[in-house]
Amino acid sequence: MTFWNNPINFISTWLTGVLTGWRLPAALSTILLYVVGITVLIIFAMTLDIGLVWIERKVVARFQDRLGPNRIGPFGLIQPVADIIKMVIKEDITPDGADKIIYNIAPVLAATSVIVLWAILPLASTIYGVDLNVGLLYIVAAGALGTLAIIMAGWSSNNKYALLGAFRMVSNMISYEIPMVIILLVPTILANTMSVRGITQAQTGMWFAILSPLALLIFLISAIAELGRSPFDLNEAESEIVAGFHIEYTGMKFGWFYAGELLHAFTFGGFMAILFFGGYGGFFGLEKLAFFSWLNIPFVQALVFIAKAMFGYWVIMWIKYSVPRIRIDHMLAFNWKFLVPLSLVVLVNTAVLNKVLIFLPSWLYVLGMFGSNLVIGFVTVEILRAYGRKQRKAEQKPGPQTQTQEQAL
Amino acid sequence: MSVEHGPGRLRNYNDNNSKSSGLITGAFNILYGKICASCSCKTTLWFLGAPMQNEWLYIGLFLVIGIIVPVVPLVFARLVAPRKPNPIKQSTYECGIETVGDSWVQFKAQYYIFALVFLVFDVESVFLFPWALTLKQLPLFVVLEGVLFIGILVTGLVYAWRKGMLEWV
Amino acid sequence: MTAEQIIFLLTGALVLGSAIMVVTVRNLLHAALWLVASLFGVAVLYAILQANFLAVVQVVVYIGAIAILFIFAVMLTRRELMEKGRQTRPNWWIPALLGLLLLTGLVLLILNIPGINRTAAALPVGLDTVQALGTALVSPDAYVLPFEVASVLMLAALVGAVYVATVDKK
Amino acid sequence: MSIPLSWYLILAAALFCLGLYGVFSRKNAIAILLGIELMLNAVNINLVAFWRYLNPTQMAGQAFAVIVFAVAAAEVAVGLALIISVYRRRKTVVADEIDLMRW
Repeated sequence: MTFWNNPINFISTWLTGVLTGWRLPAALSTILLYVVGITVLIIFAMTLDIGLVWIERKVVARFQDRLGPNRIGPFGLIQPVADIIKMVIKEDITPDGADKIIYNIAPVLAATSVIVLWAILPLASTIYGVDLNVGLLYIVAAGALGTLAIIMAGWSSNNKYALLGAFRMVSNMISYEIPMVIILLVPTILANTMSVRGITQAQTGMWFAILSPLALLIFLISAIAELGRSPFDLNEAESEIVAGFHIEYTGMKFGWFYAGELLHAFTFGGFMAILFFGGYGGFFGLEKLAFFSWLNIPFVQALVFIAKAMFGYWVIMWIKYSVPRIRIDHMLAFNWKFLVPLSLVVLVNTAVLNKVLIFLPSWLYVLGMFGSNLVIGFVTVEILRAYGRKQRKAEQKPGPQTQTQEQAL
Repeated sequence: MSVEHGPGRLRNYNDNNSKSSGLITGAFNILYGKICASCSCKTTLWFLGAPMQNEWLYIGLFLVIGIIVPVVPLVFARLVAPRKPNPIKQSTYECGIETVGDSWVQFKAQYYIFALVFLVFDVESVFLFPWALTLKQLPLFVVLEGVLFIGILVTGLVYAWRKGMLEWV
Repeated sequence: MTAEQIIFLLTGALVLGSAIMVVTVRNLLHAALWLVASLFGVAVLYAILQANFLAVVQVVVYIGAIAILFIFAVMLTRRELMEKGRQTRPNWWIPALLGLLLLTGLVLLILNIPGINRTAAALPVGLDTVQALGTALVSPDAYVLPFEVASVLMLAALVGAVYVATVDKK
Repeated sequence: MSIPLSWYLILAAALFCLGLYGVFSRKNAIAILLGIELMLNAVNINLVAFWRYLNPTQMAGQAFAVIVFAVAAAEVAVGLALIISVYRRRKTVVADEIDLMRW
């Protein structure tokens, strides 16, 4: 029974016993334990990543009314393995004039910046890497490493398109990092902690998605932009700059950019589940009933978490394959003139209301938070509508319309 | 003793199923009592003594292994993949035509302006995190301090907006 | 020598080695990337010092924002730099000597402070440093004024930088 | 915490001196700013080390370090904006050549 209640602890206790039985010093055995745990976690993430390749290809095929991979293995399930073999045995070409060291570091850094996110991902109440008390900022910090990887890749390739793609991608990522950081403050305020595990536990009774739906929306948008997925995939706009920052990469180095992007998307789906949908828990108190006590089993929780993360990933895919690309000037204007002010309003609203309404009974608190979000959303939409009306009126009058497209590089 | 980190997470959280707490206390005793006593110096467990250390050690190891894992297939690919470089293959890609000019094309300074605005906002919004953690404990005026902080931030945004710096010219 | 000391020495080697590269390497973009490595090492130092918040903020602010800004600036100006061979002044040995003298003086000074070889006690149990920092930053009897003034400073920097960097519309 | 406080101070001193060397020996204005960043970080290491070793419940060191972050960011923003602006007008980033106000 203990194994099912707390598998990690069970295994670690057992392994510690084994290792100390070999007369290893306690410190060394703990480090060994860490290494084993980390390796298992990363291998799990990588296996999931391979599965994601298949899911991504299948889903995009369905969106485009195709079948997708269906030749290798049942339903094409072995396809990603074949992809990997192909990538590994492809010739690795380094372009002339490339800055070799930086060129080789960039894909590794891109993959690492995603993998390290798994250190703080709580898969279940007792299955997680580490419970960092600055977890949310850790996510942002890992994103900073990813930005660096992209700029390194673009610069070292010695290619115009790569550099342009990197510049676009980086200005995109850093711009949308602002609403993301601001909106990460909302769960922080609601849960009164920055640890992802604490945020999950704070949502056992009520999802933050209900307390602050606007925050969820802004987080989703900025997460998609951080990922550089369509409609924000200017970095790899095929029709303009061919493939963006990874244009010169071949074989497995390209593979890491690709795999990193997929795992990143899934991980952000996971973070969306953690921050707004209760992560592995959040059953609205259902798990306290005797009949539903199986919901507390860590492996069930992990399955619930993966399902929620898959849902987030699916939403990201859904948007990716149904929305056309946005022009860079529109994209940056949308961020700085719309998302940043809106996220600041949501933040102030959450901070003030959370302080004022906390004394009320909980149903009034929830209603107040939800209602205030609705009001903000409504007002925003009205302002946008009035602005659009004004814009249309101005367009009907013949005026100096000098906004041309080719200026928008 | 509040070591609660790592795969060898050693304390039972107040989860609903605390039936196993006896066993976990036992594990605790094994880890902290007996091992410590057996090696006769408590300081060897330096990273277990301090919980923070513990979590950063874990993240450091995670970073190292997270670097090794992507490197392994690259090294493997280096061993098995063919390597027949020639000048044409290695020339920089430019849609099939010969590469024209330097890769160092002139950039719009606008990218830089956005990075400037970003830097200021990034620093400021990061500083709001400690503030956000105190809201529950401290009285309402603390919220207002934060609102003042955000207000000053917004002034900057409004200035940049009115100055036309947020336009992509 | 405990494991912690070994980690500290490795990190220190990373910080100082990268810093040496920052000040000597010719390619400015490489210098900026070495700066990233050095600053990352400093973040590790903060982690060893159990300043969790500062460790993460160091990565977010320095690597995610300041280094990116440096790289952008290098890319906007680099064309000029490739041609002009030497990156150091001809009389570079004077600052080198100055730095060495200063270092010697500082080290002698540091080693002569009584009780400088003290080691730190463990943090008080239950002290959440992030929360304590937040309380310190917003309490009127602590650092609320610097906190708000920092905001004003950033505002001034933003206004100034945006004004200076504005392209003259001719 | 088995590291003596002096180690941190010596490391910070060395970092500071390296930054100083960078500031005085480099021609390029951007490289000079890089040196200044190193010096600011050296100061921060000291602040945090003193916080940790002297009185961890008193958050003065960390609060100061946070303010230094803000100062560093402001300095980089304005400094690089100036350099870019000068570069646009005079096509140079070499500090010695920006000498219009010298005499």
